[in-house]
Amino acid sequence: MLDHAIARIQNLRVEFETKDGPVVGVEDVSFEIGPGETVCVVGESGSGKSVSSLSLMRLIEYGGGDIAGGRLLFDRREGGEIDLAQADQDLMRTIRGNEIGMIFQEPMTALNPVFTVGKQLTEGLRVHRGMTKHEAEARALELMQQVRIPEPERRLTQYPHELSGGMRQRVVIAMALACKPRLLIADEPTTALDVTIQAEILALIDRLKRETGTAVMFITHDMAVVAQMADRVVVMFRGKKVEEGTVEEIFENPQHPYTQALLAAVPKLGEMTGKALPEPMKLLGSDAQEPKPIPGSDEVLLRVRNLTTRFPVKGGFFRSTVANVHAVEDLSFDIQKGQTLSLVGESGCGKSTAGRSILRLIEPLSGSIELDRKDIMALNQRDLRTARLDMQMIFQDPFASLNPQMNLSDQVAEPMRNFDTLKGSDMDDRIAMLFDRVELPRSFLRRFPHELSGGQRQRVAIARALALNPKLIIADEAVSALDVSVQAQVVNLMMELQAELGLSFLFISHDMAVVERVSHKVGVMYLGRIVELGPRAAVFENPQHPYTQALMKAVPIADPRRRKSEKDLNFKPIPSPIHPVGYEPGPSVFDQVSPGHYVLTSDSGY
Amino acid sequence: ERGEDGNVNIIYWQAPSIMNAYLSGGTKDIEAASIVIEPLGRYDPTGALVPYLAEEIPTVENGGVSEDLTSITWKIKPGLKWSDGTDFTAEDVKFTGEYCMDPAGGCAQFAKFDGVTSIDVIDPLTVKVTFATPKPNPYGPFMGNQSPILQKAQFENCTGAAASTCTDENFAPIGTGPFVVTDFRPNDVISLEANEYYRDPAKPAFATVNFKGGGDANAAGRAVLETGEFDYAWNLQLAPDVIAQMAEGGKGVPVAAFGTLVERIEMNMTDPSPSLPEGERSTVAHPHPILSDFNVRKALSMAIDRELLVEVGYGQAGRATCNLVPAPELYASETNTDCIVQDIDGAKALLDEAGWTDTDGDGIRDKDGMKLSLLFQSSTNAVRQDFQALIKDWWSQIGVETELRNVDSSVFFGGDAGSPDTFQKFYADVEMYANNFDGTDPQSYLSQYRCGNEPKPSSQWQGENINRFCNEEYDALLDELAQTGELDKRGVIAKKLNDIITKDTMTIVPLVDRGRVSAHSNTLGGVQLNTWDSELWNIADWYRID
Amino acid sequence: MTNPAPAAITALADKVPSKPPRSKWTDVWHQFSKHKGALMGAAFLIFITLAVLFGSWIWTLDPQKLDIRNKDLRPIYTALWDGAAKVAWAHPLGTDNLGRDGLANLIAGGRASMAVGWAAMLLSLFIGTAVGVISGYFRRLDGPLMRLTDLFLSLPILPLLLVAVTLFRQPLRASFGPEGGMFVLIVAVIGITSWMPTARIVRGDVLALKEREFILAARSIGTTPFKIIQRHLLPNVLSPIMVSATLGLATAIITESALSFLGVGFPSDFPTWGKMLADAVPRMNDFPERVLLPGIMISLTVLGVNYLGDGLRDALDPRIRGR
Amino acid sequence: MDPDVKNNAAFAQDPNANTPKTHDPRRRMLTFAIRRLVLSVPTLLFISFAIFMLLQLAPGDPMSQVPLTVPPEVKEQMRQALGLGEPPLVQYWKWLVQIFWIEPQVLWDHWFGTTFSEGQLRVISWQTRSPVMDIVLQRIPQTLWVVGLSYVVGVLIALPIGIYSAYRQYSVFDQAGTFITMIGFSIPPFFTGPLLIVIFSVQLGWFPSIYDTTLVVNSWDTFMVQLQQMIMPVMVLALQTTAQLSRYMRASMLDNLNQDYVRTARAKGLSEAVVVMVHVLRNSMIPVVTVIALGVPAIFGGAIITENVFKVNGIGQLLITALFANDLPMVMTLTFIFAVLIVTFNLIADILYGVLDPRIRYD
Ligand SMILES: Nc1ncnc2c1ncn2[C@@H]1O[C@H](COP(=O)(O)OP(=O)(O)OP(=O)(O)O)[C@@H](O)[C@H]1O
Ligand SMILES: Nc1ncnc2c1ncn2[C@@H]1O[C@H](COP(=O)(O)OP(=O)(O)OP(=O)(O)O)[C@@H](O)[C@H]1O
Ligand SMILES: [Mg+2]
Ligand SMILES: [Mg+2]
Repeated sequence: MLDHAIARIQNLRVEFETKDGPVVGVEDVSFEIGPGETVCVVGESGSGKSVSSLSLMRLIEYGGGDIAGGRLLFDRREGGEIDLAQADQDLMRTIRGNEIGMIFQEPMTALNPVFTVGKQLTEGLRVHRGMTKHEAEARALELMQQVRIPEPERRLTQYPHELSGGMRQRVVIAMALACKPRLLIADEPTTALDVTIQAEILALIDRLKRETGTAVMFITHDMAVVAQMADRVVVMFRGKKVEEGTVEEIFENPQHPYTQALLAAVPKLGEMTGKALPEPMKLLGSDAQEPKPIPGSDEVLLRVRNLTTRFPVKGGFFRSTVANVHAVEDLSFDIQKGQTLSLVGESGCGKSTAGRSILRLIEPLSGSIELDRKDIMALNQRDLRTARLDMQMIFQDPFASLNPQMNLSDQVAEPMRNFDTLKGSDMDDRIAMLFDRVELPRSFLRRFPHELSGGQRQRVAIARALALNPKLIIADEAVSALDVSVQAQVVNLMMELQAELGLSFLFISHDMAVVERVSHKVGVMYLGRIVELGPRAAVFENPQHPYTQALMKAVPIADPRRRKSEKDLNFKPIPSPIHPVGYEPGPSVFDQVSPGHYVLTSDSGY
Repeated sequence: ERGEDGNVNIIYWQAPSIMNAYLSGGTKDIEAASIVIEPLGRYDPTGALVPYLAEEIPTVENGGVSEDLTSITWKIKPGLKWSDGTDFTAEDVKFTGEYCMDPAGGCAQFAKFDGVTSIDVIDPLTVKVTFATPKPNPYGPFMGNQSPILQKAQFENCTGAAASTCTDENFAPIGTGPFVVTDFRPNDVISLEANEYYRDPAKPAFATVNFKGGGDANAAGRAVLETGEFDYAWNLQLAPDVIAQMAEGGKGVPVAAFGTLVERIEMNMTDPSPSLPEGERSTVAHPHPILSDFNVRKALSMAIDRELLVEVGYGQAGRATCNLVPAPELYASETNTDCIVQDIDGAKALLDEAGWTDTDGDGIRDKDGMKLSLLFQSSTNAVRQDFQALIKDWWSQIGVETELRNVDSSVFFGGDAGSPDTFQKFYADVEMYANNFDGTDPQSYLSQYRCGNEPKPSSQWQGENINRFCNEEYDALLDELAQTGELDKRGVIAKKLNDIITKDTMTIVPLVDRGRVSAHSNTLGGVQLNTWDSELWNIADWYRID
Repeated sequence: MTNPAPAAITALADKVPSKPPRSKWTDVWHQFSKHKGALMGAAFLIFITLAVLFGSWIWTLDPQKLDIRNKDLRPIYTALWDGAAKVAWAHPLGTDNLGRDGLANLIAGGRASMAVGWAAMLLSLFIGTAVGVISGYFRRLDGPLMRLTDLFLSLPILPLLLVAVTLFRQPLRASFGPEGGMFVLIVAVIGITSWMPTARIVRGDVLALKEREFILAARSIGTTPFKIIQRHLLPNVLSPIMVSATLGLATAIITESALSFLGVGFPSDFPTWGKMLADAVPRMNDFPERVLLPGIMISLTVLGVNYLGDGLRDALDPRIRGR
Repeated sequence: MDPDVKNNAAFAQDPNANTPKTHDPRRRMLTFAIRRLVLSVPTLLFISFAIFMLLQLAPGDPMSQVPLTVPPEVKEQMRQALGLGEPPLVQYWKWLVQIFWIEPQVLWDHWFGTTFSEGQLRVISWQTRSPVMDIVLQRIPQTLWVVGLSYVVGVLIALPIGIYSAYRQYSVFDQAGTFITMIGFSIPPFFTGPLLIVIFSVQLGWFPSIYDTTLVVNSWDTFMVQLQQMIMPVMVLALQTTAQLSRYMRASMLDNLNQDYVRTARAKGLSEAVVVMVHVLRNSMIPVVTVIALGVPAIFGGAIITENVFKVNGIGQLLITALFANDLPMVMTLTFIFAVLIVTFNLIADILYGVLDPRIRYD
């Protein structure tokens, strides 16, 4: 296809030696990456994206994999094409980090926690470029500036944990770019990050590509990101390549049914424009009826007023409280029966804390919480336990919120056991019913969490939350960790349940597209406060607060023709929510711009 | 020639912790000290008295002991010097007596000075000790390794309560012996060098002594017999086969000698049952339900094969005995030998006669619903445990059930009134240990079994009549012994006493007359093992054989 | 899923684990049986346990029986290379210096050692886990309990044993008999002086687990603290507990033997492997089997437990099991 | 030895990048250390009291070694002279004063030639009638030489074994290492000790079976002698250390070898040696170093059985003889010193943890 492809993968086949015999990771995968081109590899989790990229680096051997067939042709800098699949590890060492750079999935763990950023950055330079310590440091500084880290000099002497996730990911990028590689492999570089930081990182990679002419292999499962970045797209499914084409072709005219299904499952920001009520997504192949809007009722179920939660920061010799983390400040909102209120905002703005404070899993400092006119704040521990019959929570991480040692039926049965609501065969029946409800086969009852995919786990968590017939479910980033396709299913499930059972949701998320899909009302949080609260349509179509506006701009749109340019982004780093003891922030003052649409007018810190 | 043989290495598996015989009763300390400080007279390997710092041993015959037996006058050899070069005088002897008799000092040899009313310096070389009552055996003070002479000049400020603060003095006393301490590490090593003022200019042959302590008897034996690292190892309390095996190493030889130490079984004449209220267990208020019967005691003794015990436990270092006082000859009862031969059938017959029969057929005799079952305790020690096992076996053959218990020796001999496990409390039916007497006179040893001298709550369980033995005839004989000065007569009385408590009443069942086994290397000459005094009593005469 | 879905949706359907689900214990066994070392360890342990439990029915000689004429016999196999060795088929493993049968003693000693080892290990595991979980879970108790741990770390075991003997031997003897009483004492003393490392490890793990979301989830569905500990924390700290158990058994057997070596252990007529080993050391030259046999038994037991522990740890962790 | 690998997990909470540094980490560490030090005083007082009461309850009597020929009245007098007649609380108070007030003065006097402690009663051993501290000081050299060195040797052997077994998990080396270390762990020193003596002292005659504590190393020859007499006890003890530490090292390495940062390091093109020996090792050492630190008190506690077998006469032997002689002040002081060391090294381990791991926050 291309004249001088930098890397050509031909009929790659990778096998893993496991206890149950060899397992095929990828099979017969071929594609090319040309100079200055961004090739996006998409596909759901486990489809072999990482395996392909690690094979190209020949790092797959360290993970127990084996390149069983195919060629990995790489055009070296000094001319000449070699087959990386045949190269020995010594040769690979001179290529890795030098001619091929790689950015890994997890910024939190990709850096060695005990070495300074500077040391980790200069290491590769000194190996490949033979630089002295001094030269390498100078170059490192240059790189840090290139990736636009604030205060680059200081960062070099800091340890990874002292940087935020976004900064760490930038360091990883700087490391990958250190030796000016000809090929940059970015394996889901933004999956773990916030929208805002994601937007910045994407812009950064894009800019670097343009400036240095590096070829980029970009791995992701987020179609919106693909739309932002890709020149060409390779779609993978269960270890095979199923489709390849330019980004426009793929988005506008997908051929393979999987690609079609995938695209259908992607919530696109703006899809709901003009609709007042949320409605389930129309998934490809579900011959189900037309999605129906969910009206809910007007009766208030949960009333939160002036909720404030702070975490003390202990210090000094007597371990007294020296400061407070103002995680939630003066939060007030209502949730109606059968409706969904979404809280959105950047990481660390206090969304989870707000959700947990309502259940009193964290003790709030002040404020009032009324559930069905029952004053939650006034309850003692025993009554609180019974009060929780009516409100349940679904947690962010489907992997962490299930006990790995307990089988699924026990996990779902636990709330019923705790409250003795049902016993014996009644309980078994109910568990089976719940499994049916969340569309899990009954044969899963005896399985353990690790035997399930993320989406299935999250459904177990939902079944557990439903077990007690609650009125309110607090879904704390319940779908954030899931693959798009699975995410769509889970979101639809939640909305179906809402329509049928009249559940209310407090939906916490930072994914604006999903929020747009599910909410009746939206609250935008910043630094512990709600800066804008109102009906979903009002907030999304007519954002008033500058922070809301910035947030909206950062959301990538799953449409290659509506790419954002770097100029649209203007983010300030979030100021610290830590204030010394005695600091009393002022109350939140709102301005009603339209019925039910409030905008914070007092200082929010933004 | 003094010092020509270089260094001699001695190992004591119990490490000395102090060099002052008056502040520690432990044998290891006393023996270590005996290299440096000396008494006026010592016992030789036969138990005879030999003068050391004295010109001669005072006796009634030579006028040194007064006719009424209330005083003894010692004449000191002229020209003796302390290791610091000063003269040795009678003042030092007097001081030593006063040092030990100071009640605040906690002197371990206080008993040696029992009954002393005054110690007078007659002239610089003569000292007279006066007793309150006639002393048929006046050789308590200043005689033997337990009662050496301290230098007045050095210890003047260390009397009474100050005794224990004088660390330097206690670790490196100035003495008249063949060696002086150069470095004392408590519980570890003592380094000594020849005393340049030693009275015999040709002695000692060794210039230095390296006195190592610690470890166990096994290792000490090995170091002398197998590896040859050391020249002399003290008191190898090991099974005979182990010693024999070590001796095959060929680097040294084990030597043995006998004294008065007798391994015995003590019968509890009172009831130790835990069902009795505390304070009444093992007291004379309740006689023992089983052992009060002479026939039972006798049967128990008859069932024991003493020769086999010797073979298993002591080999050449033991002799089967039926006597509580096995030596010296004068006091040892030679007719009491019946027990040596094991007689299981006789024992069974005796028990039948006493009414103990096996009515329920479980192999254990019983009488009036009570089983013939005994608790047999002893201290923790490999040989004793072997003995216990053997005896249990024999007793089971005559239908006696035995439960064994061994108690850590620091507890067993500790005398702590709060502990139920001391040998004095005797919360068991029978117990086994060894005891002996100092010097050659058994009077005080035999007096231990006087009625009323038993450990009891009112005396904080102190007292030496372990068996709670009470016999008028015995007490009367004891009184007679205390009045008798003539040696022959004393011998007759002592033998009678010995027989009463052993074969006549079987209160004490002697098992083995235990000798001492030590070992010296093939290159060490002059060793004469002495059980009446310190093993190192003649270290001045030791020399190297090339 | 109930109704058949069209092609495109199957593409999106969740992957179903290839193997049919099995009951937990079949699964555990399956994983366990793949661990060769563990299987061997388990087999050996079962063998040893059966041997010491039922061996005395097969080899009926009384271990305390003195056969003084046949003392110091060598094991039968020494005849292979040393024709002059004193051997007898009546005593296949020889006899000791009092003529007690070696095999019978090995069996009886094994019973005591295994019993002490297991009992002390379980006791220390129980205390350690309890202290660890409580101090990890209840913040307020953390400080005091950790100081208590320091205290127990500094307690010298010998005086403790002597004190325990003084204070409790009589009542224990009354209720458990002389040997049983001493057994309880020794087990108790070893147990309460060896739980501290377990407590610390468990505490550390609990502290980390406590922050995990499933604990929060359990709280949000109304699980009481006690149930949280029981259902959620304990199963998840099993792995470090298994390690402690493995080491604990070895330490207990060895501590018992060290106590015997120092002369404060069981009554003299109550053999244990450790004591047999300690007693035989002086005659190591002439009768190496007397040290080697119990020594090998101790080592093999410890090794067996170690491998068994490794295998169990893998098998009990559903995450590893799944792979 | 304390397998306290995860003890400090509490400190290693999720890094929180949003939290700006309110204090300088060094100062925080200092506050932390001082706080813990101050808190450890009541702990130690409590521990000492507990130990004292335990020893009081313990049966046995300092007179147990006095021969039976000495009559009970005399023993009673000797007991009185030792101060045993006083009520336990008074004895405890005296001991406290001596150890916390007088002994430090003695030390001060020793260093600066002052005379504060003149005439004050120090902690006196009942066995030797000499100050306990003097004897302890006398014992420290051989304990350090033998037990300390064995620890060092054990660590030096254990680390490479652990590293390599983890790197080549399930290889022959790994399997053999596991096997041998477990055997080493399960064989008591009272067996290995005499075994070595029989082989190397009795049969081969290479090394002395009895340790000479008076040897002064001042020349090559004496050094060789010292080496010879040290080799066996050091090996016996090192075997135990090696067995345990190599297990920890292996586990810790295995934890880290699968971490993402290792892949990152490889992706940079670093050589395997650098990846394993720099990146992985440094992280793996964090828990292991604290385990090593927590094992240090055991060095000072001596190794009772091994010291006894080889007659090293260090602290361990001192403790055991004192115990059997019921030398209460000695036992009390030694156990207390031991407790102090345990508490101190707990603290040191925590601090080390923070020094090695930049993520640790002290609060
Ligand atoms: N070390 C391994 N051992 C065995 N199988 C493996 C290993 N690594 C990956 N696989 C398998 O290879 C397949 C592809 O995995 P890969 O990591 O490439 O997925 P991915 O597309 O990157 O998914 P994700 O989006 O979750 O990162 C999966 O089925 C996975 O189970
Ligand atoms: N237990 C705690 N102790 C101290 N501070 C805390 C605690 N939990 C949260 N915080 C702080 O409170 C603030 C709000 O945290 P919260 O978890 O509610 O944010 P969030 O909006 O849910 O972020 P994310 O999207 O990353 O989940 C953050 O600054 C966080 O560091
Ligand atoms: Mg991946
Ligand atoms: Mg959150």
